[in-house]
Amino acid sequence: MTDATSADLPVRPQGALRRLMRRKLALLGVAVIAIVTIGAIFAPWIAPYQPQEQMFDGLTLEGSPLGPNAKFWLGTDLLGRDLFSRILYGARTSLIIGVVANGLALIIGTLIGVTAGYFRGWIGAVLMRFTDLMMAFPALLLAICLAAIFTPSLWIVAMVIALVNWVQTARVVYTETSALAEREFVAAEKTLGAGTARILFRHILPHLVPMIIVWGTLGISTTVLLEATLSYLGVGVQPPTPSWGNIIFENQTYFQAAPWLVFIPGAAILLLALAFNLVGDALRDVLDPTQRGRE
Amino acid sequence: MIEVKDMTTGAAAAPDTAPPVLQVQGLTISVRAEGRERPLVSDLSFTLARGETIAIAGESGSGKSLTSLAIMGLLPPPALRVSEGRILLNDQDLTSLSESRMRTVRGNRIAMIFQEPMTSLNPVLTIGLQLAEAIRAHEPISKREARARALEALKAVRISEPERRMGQYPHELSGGMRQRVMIAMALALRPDVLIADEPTTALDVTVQREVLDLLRDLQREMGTAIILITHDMGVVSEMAERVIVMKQGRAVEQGPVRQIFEAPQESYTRDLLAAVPRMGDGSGAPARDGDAAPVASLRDVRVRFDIRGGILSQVTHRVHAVENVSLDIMAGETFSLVGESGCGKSTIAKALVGLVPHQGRIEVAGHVLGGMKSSDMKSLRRDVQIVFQDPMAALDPRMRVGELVGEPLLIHAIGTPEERRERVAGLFERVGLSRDQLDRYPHEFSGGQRQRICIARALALQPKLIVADESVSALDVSVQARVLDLLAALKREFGIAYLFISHDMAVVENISDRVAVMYMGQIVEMGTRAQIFGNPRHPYTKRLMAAVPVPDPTHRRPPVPRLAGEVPSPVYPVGEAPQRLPLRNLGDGHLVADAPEPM
Amino acid sequence: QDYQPDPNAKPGGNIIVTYKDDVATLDPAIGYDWQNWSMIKSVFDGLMDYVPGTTELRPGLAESYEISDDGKTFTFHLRKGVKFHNGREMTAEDVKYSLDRVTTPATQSPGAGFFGSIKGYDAMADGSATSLEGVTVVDPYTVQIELSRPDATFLHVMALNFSSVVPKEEVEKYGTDFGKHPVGTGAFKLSDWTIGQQLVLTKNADYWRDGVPYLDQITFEVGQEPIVALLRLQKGEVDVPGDGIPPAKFNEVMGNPDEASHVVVGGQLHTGYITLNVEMAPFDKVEVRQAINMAINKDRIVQMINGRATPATQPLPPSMPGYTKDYAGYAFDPEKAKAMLAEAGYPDGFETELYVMNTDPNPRIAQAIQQDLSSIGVRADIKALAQANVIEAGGTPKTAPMIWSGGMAWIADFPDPSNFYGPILGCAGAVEGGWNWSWYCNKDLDAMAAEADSIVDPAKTDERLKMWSDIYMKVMEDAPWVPVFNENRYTMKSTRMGGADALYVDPVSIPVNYDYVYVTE
Amino acid sequence: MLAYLTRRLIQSALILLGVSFITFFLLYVLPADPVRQIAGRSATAETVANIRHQLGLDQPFVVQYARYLGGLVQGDMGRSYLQKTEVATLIAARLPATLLLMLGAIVAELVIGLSLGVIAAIRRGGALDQSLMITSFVAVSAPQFVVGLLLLYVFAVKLSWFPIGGYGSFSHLVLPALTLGIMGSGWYSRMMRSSMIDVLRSDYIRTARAKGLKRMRVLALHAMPNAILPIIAMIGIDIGIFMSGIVVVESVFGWPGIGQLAWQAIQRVDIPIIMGVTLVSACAIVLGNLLADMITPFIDPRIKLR
Ligand SMILES: Nc1ncnc2c1ncn2[C@@H]1O[C@H](COP(=O)(O)OP(=O)(O)OP(=O)(O)O)[C@@H](O)[C@H]1O
Ligand SMILES: Nc1ncnc2c1ncn2[C@@H]1O[C@H](COP(=O)(O)OP(=O)(O)OP(=O)(O)O)[C@@H](O)[C@H]1O
Ligand SMILES: [Mg+2]
Ligand SMILES: [Mg+2]
Repeated sequence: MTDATSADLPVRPQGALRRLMRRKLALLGVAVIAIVTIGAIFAPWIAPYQPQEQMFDGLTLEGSPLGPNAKFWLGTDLLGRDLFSRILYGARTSLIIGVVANGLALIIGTLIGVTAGYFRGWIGAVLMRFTDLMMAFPALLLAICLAAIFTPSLWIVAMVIALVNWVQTARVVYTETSALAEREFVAAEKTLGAGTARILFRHILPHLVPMIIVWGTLGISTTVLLEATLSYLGVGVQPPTPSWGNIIFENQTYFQAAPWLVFIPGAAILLLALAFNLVGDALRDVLDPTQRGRE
Repeated sequence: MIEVKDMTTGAAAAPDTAPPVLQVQGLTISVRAEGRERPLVSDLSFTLARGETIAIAGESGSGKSLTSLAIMGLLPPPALRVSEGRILLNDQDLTSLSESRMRTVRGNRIAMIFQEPMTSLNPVLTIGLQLAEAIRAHEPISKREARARALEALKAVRISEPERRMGQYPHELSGGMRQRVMIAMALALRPDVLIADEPTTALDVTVQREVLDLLRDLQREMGTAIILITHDMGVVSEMAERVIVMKQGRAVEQGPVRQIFEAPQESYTRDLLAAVPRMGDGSGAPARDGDAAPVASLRDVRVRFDIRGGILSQVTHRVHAVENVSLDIMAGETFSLVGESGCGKSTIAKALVGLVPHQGRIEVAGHVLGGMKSSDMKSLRRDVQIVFQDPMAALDPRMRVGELVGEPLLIHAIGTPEERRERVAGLFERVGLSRDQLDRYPHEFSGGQRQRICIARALALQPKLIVADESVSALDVSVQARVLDLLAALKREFGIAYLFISHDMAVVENISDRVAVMYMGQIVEMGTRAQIFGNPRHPYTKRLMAAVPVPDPTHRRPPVPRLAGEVPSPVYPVGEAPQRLPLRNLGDGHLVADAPEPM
Repeated sequence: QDYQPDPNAKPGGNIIVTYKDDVATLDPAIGYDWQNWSMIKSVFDGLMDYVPGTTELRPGLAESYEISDDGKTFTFHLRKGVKFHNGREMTAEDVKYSLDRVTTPATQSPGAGFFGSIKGYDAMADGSATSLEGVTVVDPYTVQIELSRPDATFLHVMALNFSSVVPKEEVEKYGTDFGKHPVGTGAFKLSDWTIGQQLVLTKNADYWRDGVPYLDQITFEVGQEPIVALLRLQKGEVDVPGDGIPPAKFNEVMGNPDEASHVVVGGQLHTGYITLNVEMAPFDKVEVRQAINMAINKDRIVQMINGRATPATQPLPPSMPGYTKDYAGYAFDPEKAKAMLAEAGYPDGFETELYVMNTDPNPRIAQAIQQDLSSIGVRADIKALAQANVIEAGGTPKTAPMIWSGGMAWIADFPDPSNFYGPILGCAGAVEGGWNWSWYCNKDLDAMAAEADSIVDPAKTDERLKMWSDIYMKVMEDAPWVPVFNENRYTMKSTRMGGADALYVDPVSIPVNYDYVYVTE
Repeated sequence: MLAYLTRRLIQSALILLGVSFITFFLLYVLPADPVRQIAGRSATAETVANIRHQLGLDQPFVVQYARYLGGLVQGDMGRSYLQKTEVATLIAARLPATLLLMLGAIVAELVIGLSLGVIAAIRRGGALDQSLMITSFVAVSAPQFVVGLLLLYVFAVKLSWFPIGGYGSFSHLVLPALTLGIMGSGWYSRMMRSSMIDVLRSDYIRTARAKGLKRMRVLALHAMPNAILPIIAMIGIDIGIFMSGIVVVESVFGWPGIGQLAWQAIQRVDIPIIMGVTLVSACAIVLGNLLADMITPFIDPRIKLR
């Protein structure tokens, strides 16, 4: 889109930012995201142990993992590795999957959905049928085959997840857009001579923001878990590289014997998703003028 | 709390003897924004007696709609709230009523007709259902009875084909029809108090006439008290016993209608009255000479909408919204289109800007519509602008109005950002809005303010032709006068031509060069202002003229016979089409169709 | 020699057995999964059989047999009056038909290769014959099988499910669907099979062995998650969880004396091992392979799987005849391993890949191996894939440098040392698509193996076993494998299940020998 | 409508064709050989070649695919390599259970998700709204295996309200449907909340309230249909998302659906079964989407099917 709009007219971005900052919950969300990111980046300095180090005293003699204790703050896993260190390192993977891959999927899905919903006609039909095709195609099978063809790596997984996950967003955005396209203000914009791009980006997209925020934040959890499934099938990050999802998957049958192995990484995923949601919610309210005066 | 409605009061009692049904005392409505409270309505007090009609007139944006919402208990929380004062309905304070008890009041004892007809009906429910449920919400009757009552109500507002409308959805109705549905809904329950917020704004004069008569009938029959919010001083003088004139959230003057009209105390009231357009006989400023080139020419334009039915949803009927319309709009001319609601005025407007597919030939500013290159289309857009009938729907609710008005400049890459800003601010001032409102969002404006925003947006590009669909109908007369002056000035300065769609015959008479009268999708009479207003020939035109309310409380209208029988409809089964009405030239371009049937 | 039935056993009762995976087929020529293996054993019989709970052969449908002096001709005398479930008497023709059927390529039997020593097998395999030349019906109750070479394991082959006798008319009636409508001579017959839900076997009242089976009915419920099966067992809804005690619950069960008393522990003819691809550098150097053998901390791995196995020293499991008892294997010694690597030219180690099947606990074991390797400088990337993909990688030349065998490991088809050699360590398996994933091919050992298997004289059994022991010792010298552990079997049963413990850890009938167990209430 | 339907059905057939082609191709290039699984460990190279020939797997890809399609047109989905049974039989035996489970899950997630979403929208900003938000994120973040086992442990083992897995009656369905639906309910409640908030602000809701309608009626009749519009599309999507969930849920609850079948087939490259399950699930997804598209105009008369 062009330059103008923000510089052009008396918008008050700093006002929006200020309003955003005034929300305590949003600040909390920002804080959590910041902590996770810092934890991920500085994991080598923060983590008490190497994430793949299987410690002799990390298991009982019968081979059971240890619960949280003074030496291993969050306990150990089935191989006697320090869970806290693994969670810290796992944040790297999970951030890339939950934020980058999920964000990419969101962008692709939104673009395709908006295009199809706005133009309808044959472009819409072709795009939506392509979406249907992608949706009908079993994602896991695609993943297995990609695993066999490529050397599995984090970025491949991120791509696979983006490729698999845009579909749902596209469908939902499509429906919403086709309803928006019928609204009179869109007709009004057309008569002003607004180009298609302008109508799509300036007038339709902002209305999709609440929905995109919902999808984006909920998508964090689902993609992180999807990554675990893929790792399990051999497409994901390979052991012993930790990710929050695969920590859960490796240990889920043990959730009664060693609950910390499932619930701690689960809580981490939840917290991250919630944090993004808090920020997203605040952002939406700030972006949504019909909310003014409701703070 | 249920009180038996007092059914005994017969005809409208004299205001001073009847007991007050509604009392508003020191009402203050505040908005909370950025942590500060700002009053929008301050210290408003009035009393409404049983059977009385009180008119609230005044500046657009002066708080009339907010007052009515406050009475209904429907102020959008939490931003807006009643910060002070009481609203007493038969001694019961509505402001302190719980939501569930308020519910039994709403619709039943106080009903309201909202200002925006386009968005006030639920788009996914049929008209019939929306009507019937209102009745069933308060009366323990069967669904069938409720439907029957609903149908009756629809007939009462004289909507065409009421049975079919029951099964239709709001988007299938014209703006006027929707407003009639809203009125039917409010009247169906025969409430104690009816708040009508610009009830006839979207209606053509003939229907307006009937609706006003209807309101009066109801009032006479039921003793309903009416709060009529309107800027049409004609309507005020015909309907109201007392008037409240509001400005900037305060009542500036209050009193019996005659007193206000004859001896206004406040200067604002005087200005208001002075600005009222009055209908004459078509004389006045001379019509323009007719040698200019046409900016738009329509030849045999037809627009039809399919109606699907049957199991396979095949097309069974078509709405012949526009039939064989031919007309030319010359450069620098104001061409008005009048006619009753649903006759196809808006459809022509939309066809002209390429929003609905049409048959026939439309040429605008040298471009033939249909199959154009996108660059041509863009230059066409620069030349033609439309101001939609419903301003709320036409404004993107998520953009600031400053951006909205500046957008056409941006799209057509006109000026630097600073220049654009300046121009937008200038436009705002010209339509009577202030600079500091640039940063607000559409929902923060009153109906009339929004309409001005739309007008400002259309003016931004200084196009060759502006299609104005009921664009001044929601404006109070003083602003209306200013906007009309503005339109006229622009016409003089830049030679802009207007296609002016309105039902306000007085306005039409004041500004038009030429006028076309439409009926059921066809033009029945067309000519210069002098020809149409001075010498109306078609019976339908004559009836339109007679229905115009006169802003003079002393004026006594000659009794007009009520229409009987079916209201004609433009819907035909597939294969059939309405009879084409050929236009006869009476000389000097005064074209008239033969009346096909006695009117 | 034969088995003494439990004097306390009483007939009657229904039991419920659960499995996670569906039962693919009950066709004895095809079924090769461990959950249908024992079912087929109960529905069908072969000429030979094992004494319940042991690895000792005993006659089955053959009442007796004779072996010619050159060890190449076997004459089986069939029992008279043995009836198929459809009521017809089983004869020598059926035996021949069954052997022809299993070796015909059209049947696509995964067990056809076991019959390679029968004369005429090659002609069957390439499709030029429709009947095995070496199998002749002498009279309705006598069948003679001629081999093309002496085969000491042949009687074991005759005890395999693949050798089960099937009635021709039923096979022809159902065609490829015979596996869903099995008819045999066994102790149980199929009475109901709801695909994906359950499979019910009922007692064959006409069974030719007197007194057995005891149970009236066995219901196999499939699609049951092992953890859930255990919960149901604890609630008394299930009698035998076919998949055993899930790892996640193992310590909990064993730590509770009450529950542990329902667990029967036994050995298993199983070895878990790492294959080192001798065709791929640096595993083409024997020093490197030996160093790897010394680097793996087997005790730690055993600890990690809750001690459900014993560290292994050699390919053969301890309960297999021919196991070399006094062989200590490569001791865990990372220092020495490092030194050896340096000697072999890899002072800084090297990078490699470790393939593993993706079901728990295999990726975990792979990670333990990975860590052990990293301590001697070998950086192994783990590739955790679906079973089929690992098998494919193993059988493709120069693809998988290391494979952890777990989940696909060798469980002996029959209790004979030869069974651990041919396809997985011999030259025959070191081909594209083969199962010798270390691609180890030692012609001398192949010759020795052939020689050992031609010793058919029962009197020379010890000599033969010694030869096999030597073969595996030589293998260990070349170290194409790292034998890691031998898994033990932990079978759990409900309180009402009766019968000797041996029946619950029967080496050939997993998880339970259905013909001999009974319920006590 | 009929024309639309025919057109969409033709499109759907093309989609299925596309899915079948891609799947077949991927399985063709997949580095795993089904013949080796069939032939067993003791097979000679000869036997392997023989079986490969019998199954036609030595033919070029195009021929194999054409043969498969040819069979498919005649309703023949081939035979399982390992089970040697007709794929159609195997799928037919298991499909009803899966469909029932999905239906149950859709009902569960709609009921839970929509009602929670509406409540959150009404109580917007309040404590209830916040806790519902957390709840829905928990629902979305919870691994199904753990959820299933927890439900089973609490409601079946401890409380004995429901059977411990199995198939047959309504009480068997409750827990698995809930497990499968819980994740979706998280999504639905967030979506519903978001669109409900938009709708509740609209003029027509104000009108409805001005009529004095009961709160329930305003919500259920006026707000819900409008709010649900963007959500309908999700119902079609769900079927696709369920496909991976059923593998886990069916195994936890011993539910005899196609999830188990598919999982075993993938592990062992039983191509005819993988193809069959893929096509059947693709069919379900395509039909689900078609259905969602067809429902929309019934709820929103402004949308026309063209
Ligand atoms: N939600 C809101 N937030 C802030 N300001 C508002 C809001 N709604 C209305 N206003 C302001 O309150 C004032 C009164 O609005 P109201 O709608 O009552 O005007 P009105 O008298 O009905 O005008 P009109 O005749 O144009 O409809 C206007 O100045 C408008 O800008
Ligand atoms: N999209 C549509 N589908 C079907 N019928 C339509 C549609 N739009 C308009 N109509 C019908 O076409 C006719 C003309 O409508 P139009 O909106 O042009 O009326 P109008 O003259 O502008 O009336 P008003 O003064 O009430 O706005 C009406 O009968 C209306 O019901
Ligand atoms: Mg107003
Ligand atoms: Mg109109």
